[in-house]
Amino acid sequence: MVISPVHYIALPLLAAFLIPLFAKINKELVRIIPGLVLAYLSAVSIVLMQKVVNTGQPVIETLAGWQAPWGINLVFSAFTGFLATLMTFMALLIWIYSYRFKKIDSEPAMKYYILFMMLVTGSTGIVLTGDIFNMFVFMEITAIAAYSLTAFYRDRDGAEAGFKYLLIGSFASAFVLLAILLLYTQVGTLNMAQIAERMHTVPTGMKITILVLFVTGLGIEAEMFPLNGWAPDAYSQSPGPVGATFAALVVKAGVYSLIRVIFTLFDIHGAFDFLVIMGIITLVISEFAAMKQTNLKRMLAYSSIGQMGFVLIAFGIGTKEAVFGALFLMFNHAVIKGLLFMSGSYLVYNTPSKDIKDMAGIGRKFPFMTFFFALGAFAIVGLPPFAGFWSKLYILLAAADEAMLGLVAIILMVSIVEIVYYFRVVAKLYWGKPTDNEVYHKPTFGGYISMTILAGVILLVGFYPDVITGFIDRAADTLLDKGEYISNVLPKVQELVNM
Amino acid sequence: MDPVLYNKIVSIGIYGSAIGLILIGLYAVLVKKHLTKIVIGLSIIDSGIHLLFIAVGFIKGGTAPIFSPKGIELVNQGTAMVDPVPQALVLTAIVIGFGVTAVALSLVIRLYRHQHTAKIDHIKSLKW
Amino acid sequence: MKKAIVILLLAVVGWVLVDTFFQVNFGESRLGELEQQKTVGAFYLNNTVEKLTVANVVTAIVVNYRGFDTLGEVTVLFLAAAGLGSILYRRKEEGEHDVMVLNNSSQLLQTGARLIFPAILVLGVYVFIHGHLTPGGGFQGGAIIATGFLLMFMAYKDYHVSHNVLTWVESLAGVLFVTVGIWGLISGGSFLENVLGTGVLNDLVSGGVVPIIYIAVGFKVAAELTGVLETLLNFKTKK
Amino acid sequence: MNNIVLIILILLGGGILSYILNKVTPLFAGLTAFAATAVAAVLFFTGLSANDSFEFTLGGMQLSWGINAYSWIFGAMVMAFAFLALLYSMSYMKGKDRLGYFYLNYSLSVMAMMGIIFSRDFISLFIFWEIMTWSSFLIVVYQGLSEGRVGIKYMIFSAIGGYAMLLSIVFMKAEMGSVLISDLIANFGSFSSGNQTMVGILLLITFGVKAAVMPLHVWAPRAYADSPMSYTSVFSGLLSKMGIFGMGIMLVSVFTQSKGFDAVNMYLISSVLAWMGAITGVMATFYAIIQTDAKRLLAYSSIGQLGYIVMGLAIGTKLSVMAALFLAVVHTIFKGTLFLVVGAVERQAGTTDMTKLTALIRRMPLTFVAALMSIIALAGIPPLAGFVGKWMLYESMIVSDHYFLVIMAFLSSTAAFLYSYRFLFGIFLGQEEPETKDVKEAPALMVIPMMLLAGLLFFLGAFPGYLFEPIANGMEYLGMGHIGWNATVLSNGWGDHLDTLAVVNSIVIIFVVVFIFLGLKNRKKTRYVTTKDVHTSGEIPTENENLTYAVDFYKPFERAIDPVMKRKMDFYYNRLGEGLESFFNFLRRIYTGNGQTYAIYVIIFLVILIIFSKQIFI
Amino acid sequence: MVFNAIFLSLLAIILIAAAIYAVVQKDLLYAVIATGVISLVLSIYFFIMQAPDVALTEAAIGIALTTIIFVITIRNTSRREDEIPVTKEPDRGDKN
Repeated sequence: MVISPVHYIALPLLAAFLIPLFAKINKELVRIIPGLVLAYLSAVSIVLMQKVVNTGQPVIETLAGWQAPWGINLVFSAFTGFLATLMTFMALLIWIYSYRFKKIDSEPAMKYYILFMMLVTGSTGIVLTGDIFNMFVFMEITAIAAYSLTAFYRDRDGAEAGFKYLLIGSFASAFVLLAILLLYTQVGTLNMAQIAERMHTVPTGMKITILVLFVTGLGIEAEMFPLNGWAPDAYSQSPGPVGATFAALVVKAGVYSLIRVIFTLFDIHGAFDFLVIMGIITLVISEFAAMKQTNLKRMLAYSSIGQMGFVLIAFGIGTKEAVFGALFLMFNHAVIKGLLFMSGSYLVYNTPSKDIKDMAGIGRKFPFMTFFFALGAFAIVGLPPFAGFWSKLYILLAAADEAMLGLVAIILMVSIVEIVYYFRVVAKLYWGKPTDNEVYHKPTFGGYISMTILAGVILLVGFYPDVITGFIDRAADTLLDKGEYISNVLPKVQELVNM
Repeated sequence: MDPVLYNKIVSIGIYGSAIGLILIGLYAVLVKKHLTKIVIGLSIIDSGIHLLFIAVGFIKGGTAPIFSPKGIELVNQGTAMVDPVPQALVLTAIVIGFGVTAVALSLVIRLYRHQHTAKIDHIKSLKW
Repeated sequence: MKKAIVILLLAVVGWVLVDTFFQVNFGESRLGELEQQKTVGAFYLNNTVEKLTVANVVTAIVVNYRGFDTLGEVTVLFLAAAGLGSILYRRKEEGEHDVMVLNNSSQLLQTGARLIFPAILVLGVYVFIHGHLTPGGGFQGGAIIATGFLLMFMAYKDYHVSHNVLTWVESLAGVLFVTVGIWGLISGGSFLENVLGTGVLNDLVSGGVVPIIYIAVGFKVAAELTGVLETLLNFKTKK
Repeated sequence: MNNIVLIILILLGGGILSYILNKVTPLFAGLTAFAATAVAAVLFFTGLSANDSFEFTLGGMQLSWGINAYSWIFGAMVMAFAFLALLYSMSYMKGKDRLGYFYLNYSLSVMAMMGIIFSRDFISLFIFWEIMTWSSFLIVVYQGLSEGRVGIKYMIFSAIGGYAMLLSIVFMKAEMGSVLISDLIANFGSFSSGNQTMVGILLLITFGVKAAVMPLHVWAPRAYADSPMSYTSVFSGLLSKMGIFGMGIMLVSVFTQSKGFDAVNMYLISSVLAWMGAITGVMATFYAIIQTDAKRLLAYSSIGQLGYIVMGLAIGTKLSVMAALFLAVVHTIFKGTLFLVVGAVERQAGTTDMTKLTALIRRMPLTFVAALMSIIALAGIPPLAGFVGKWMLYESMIVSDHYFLVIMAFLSSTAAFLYSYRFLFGIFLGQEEPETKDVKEAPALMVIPMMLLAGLLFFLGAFPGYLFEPIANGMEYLGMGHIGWNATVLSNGWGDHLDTLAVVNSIVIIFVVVFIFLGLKNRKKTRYVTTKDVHTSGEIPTENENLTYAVDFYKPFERAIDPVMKRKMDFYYNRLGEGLESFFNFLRRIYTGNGQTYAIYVIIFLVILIIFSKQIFI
Repeated sequence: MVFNAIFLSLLAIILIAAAIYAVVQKDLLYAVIATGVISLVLSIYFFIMQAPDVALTEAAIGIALTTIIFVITIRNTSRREDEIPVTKEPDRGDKN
């Protein structure tokens, strides 16, 4: 069976459909199968990445045997492939972590693993697909899985968070649907490459309206400032692994879709400055809001929103270096925030009131989790020699090359706020007066494994960033080279004729 | 009755009602307090968008894109066929909308069971 | 106050929507010259008959050209069912068992339902078997079947569809769909490729894998919708 | 393998290894860290030749490390003192928990300091700077968050400093496309005037935070006092010197030496800095006087001393810079020693509160000798090294006619006598209390480093030339040209000489004579009385009231300077912080829990985009 | 043609009326019925506009299924929109 990007979608779906049947054979299979699938997909992504790196050409999979504009196609280029690989590996780690995360009944467990796998599949699909409506479908898959997972626990306000998420998410899908419709009326096609090719024929007013609709809809997924009211609730109320998944996969997919639309589909340059502005607002407000949080996971959520704003800023600057920094930051954020959520949710899990001040001195009883959390905190505020430092440095230098020194100053000021609240928590965890809360929930073995791996990655990238820069560099080139994307995806002219 | 006016009426009728649906739905979502009402609003918005899809795909005097014997004969007479793509998309969209609505309603039920209220502005235990 | 603001905002939104959509003239063809195939719609209208021999172009698009969307869409329904299950899941206390929300209905309705139910099932099956020839297809047929079950639910207080059956149908249909796709991937080289011989136009057995997939979709949709209904109906709030 | 890299790696590995070995037995942790530092020190003093360097690229950045005459001074300081302090802390930290953690951060900060000294470009300088910051932060909070938010305050200020450096790095990257220090020195003149001021001020802020110059000093006293003494000696002795190190490069090489740097800016910046240093000196000395806790006293005093040094650097004449560097080295020695002494006292007597301690001179005489030596050096009394430094500093200031500065310096150094005396008296002299009867002398491992350092002070007082040599080389590297010096003779601006050896000899002779005389005079047994041993009109004071002289030691003085002391810098910073936090708290109410409001936000966003779409997107 | 015009405008009017009714009606059950009416009119529209597949789908899903799940929800929650909520401690259900 030939290795192709379609495995990312087909196999998880097959597994998801089969899981209920396996559940009748043996309950344990329900937990195991998603892991196997994800492991296989990680292998697939390694193979495909190798192919892409060696040939320098994207792996393009046409579906149902129809060439690009007529049928749907999956594009595994250096850029999308990088993100897909990142997502798959993070998903695998999160699965290892969440394997037997809590003792729950078998039926919800089955639902949990199905939904989790679909969440991963949807995010990967958003990244891989080359067809705008197909992207919408995957967005919906991700969204529905996310709503259900947010409301997964009975003993929290999950339902509330889920409903808010659903409310805003439906707006997102409505706007995106409208935008797709208008786009179709203008260019008569749904393939992103062809849309990009024909975009210049669209009258400007119409173009801008479509862009506005897209930005509003996808900005919700990308947690842009006034649109992200759902995010903190969803992050804080969902199960720990799901929070990690949101931070590591779902948001990345949202940002990807926004970036893809603005970079590839449209040729409006004002959009970039707009991205910078929105990014700054998002960064500043969410970091400030994170300052006074009392709920740990909520604080992490705000910080994660802030990081997304940072990513948007970097993409908005738009130069090669900036995009490079942005992708690097996306990678770092996926890894680091994953680690933070993994360890943090155990800290929360062991604190009857999910309050930070009740976690004081938990470090003595719970050394490993606290250490991982501290490591993540150090890394995400960008202290050398940890991973977060490099991305921040690159973005700042890129901004400096564009002579945006005020922007640099703002970012640094916000970083000080970030340092303050993260270190407040870390100091409290380690040296606060210990409260008499006992540690009942030891992490699972899998939890230790995945967190150790993530910590290792953070340290490795921090000490020797060159292990990852090569891929990111290629990815940045691929994203910026629009013509190449079009010529790669669309068939040559004569093929079009004799088809 | 002259075709121009007819077109105007028809287009205003279709587009107008579709956009009207969207706006009314938005109003319901933004103003109404009851969760069920809000979900109703969402589904109304969806209906409006679906109507827009079909309306955009429609071609005056066209026939359904089906090559049944009758369809083939019509085509040979030179009748155009309406654009099939929006119809296909709407099929997908409708089903997806149903799924979202179902999830939303189940969330409403759960909220009611936990919070004992279905008013959205009483459900504010997560804030700031 | 709030209402006024909202209405103001909506006025702007509505204005821009109207302004935009009246640039999109109603009722005129945007397909361009069919022969040049500038738009995908034109291409589909041109090539469906000889390339797929599927009479219903919409079916052809839904199942074959954009079959991937359909796969995703089926998944969405599947997820909705699963999500409902997990959201409304409740550990049963001792001696508690599911009670229908609806009350037993009148004798008339019951007999009527018993008479109509098979007819509805047949209709649904017909609809999705002829999906590639006539209007209708998997979703419509599945939905119709689901309405049939809905009728029975409403008629009989203690009518139950066994979860096992639903699960089996659902899973097998889904697996069938994906397997057909993978079969295409293996023997045809691309996922969901139409690897079967396409018969004669407007023949029941025509269009290669299209009918197979649509039948699978039909069963799956039917099972999922019924499952959703059952989950919701069997749920009872502690009053 | 290059020795520079080797030193860094050894220190890093030693730290990590000691963290791991601590799981086996705490003893190994100390030994490992000690061994690593020892090896690194040996490598540094033997294996390094001037200007050998190490270039490499990391993450697309051209990094280069190296050593030169100037940084050699500081490197030598760091290695030697860290070695001794580690020797000391091996017995000082005995029995404390989480030793692995302590030694890991200890070695990390030493490594970071060596890295700062080695780095020739600002990127690696920044990296090591931040490592130094957080490793020291981790040690500051090591003894618990009990007293206020010391660690956080330290972290905030260090972060401000660090990001100031990052910002300036970004500036210079944009300005000249390179981040090498040498390039900065070469091209600084060609910057636009605004950027010159910007980069200069930003970097001075960075280094000023570590050197605890006045408005940026508020973190220092508590941070010094709260971390374990064996580290505080490093903290105040070495980490603060990193600020001095950077300031030396900035003020001397960059400002005075770079061509075309507009003189107004330079004069402005450096004179402002000099004044800030002077004010720091005076104020910190005053604060030091009114402390009752020995740690705090020393903390403030070291802030004051750093003020001198900054002042000397800022004045920027040959002599003043020389004096500043000399003082820097000497300060490291005596202040380190003093902190070690306090540590020993704390460990033996259980407290550092000078109102409780009395008459430890007979309990821990060796410690007393070390304390005496370094106090004399601190007060700048001949024959010890401090004297030479102060002499040079005053002279340089007088020569370059900064008379006001001279006045302030005199003021603060006279005031310094007060707290020096209070320190000595409060801890070691006075009548004995029963509580301190059973105090033992500190263990050998703690005494040896103190004695060594004290001896070093005496030696440098006698032969300052051995310190002039490297300093002169360093200043030559900085571009100050050649400076004449001699092993024992200090040549000054007016052409006449100060022969330190003569001074030393005479004073030693006098001392010996007086000592013998006293010894002969009171041969008969003296009777020591405790403070309780007084009879005021027949009634005997109860046990619980404290009659030690150290209570309200400088009451009148405190009353005198009270108005100056009333407003602390701290106060304003706290106000600022509270204001900001309440603002943030207000800001986050945008997220009302109401889902509908969020939906309305979405629509508002959409409408705004629609209305201003032309302005935004075109 | 005139008939068509009238018929279409009539449908449009019904549609909007039903929508408005669905929004303003305080009794949710009627509101839900109104949404069913909307779906009905929609499917007629679709049929007129030569989209039989969509019409079928809308008829089956929109009219029957959506309406019924709304009804079930209302049965499980509160029927009237303007009822005073019972102010009880929100009980977090059973863990799993």
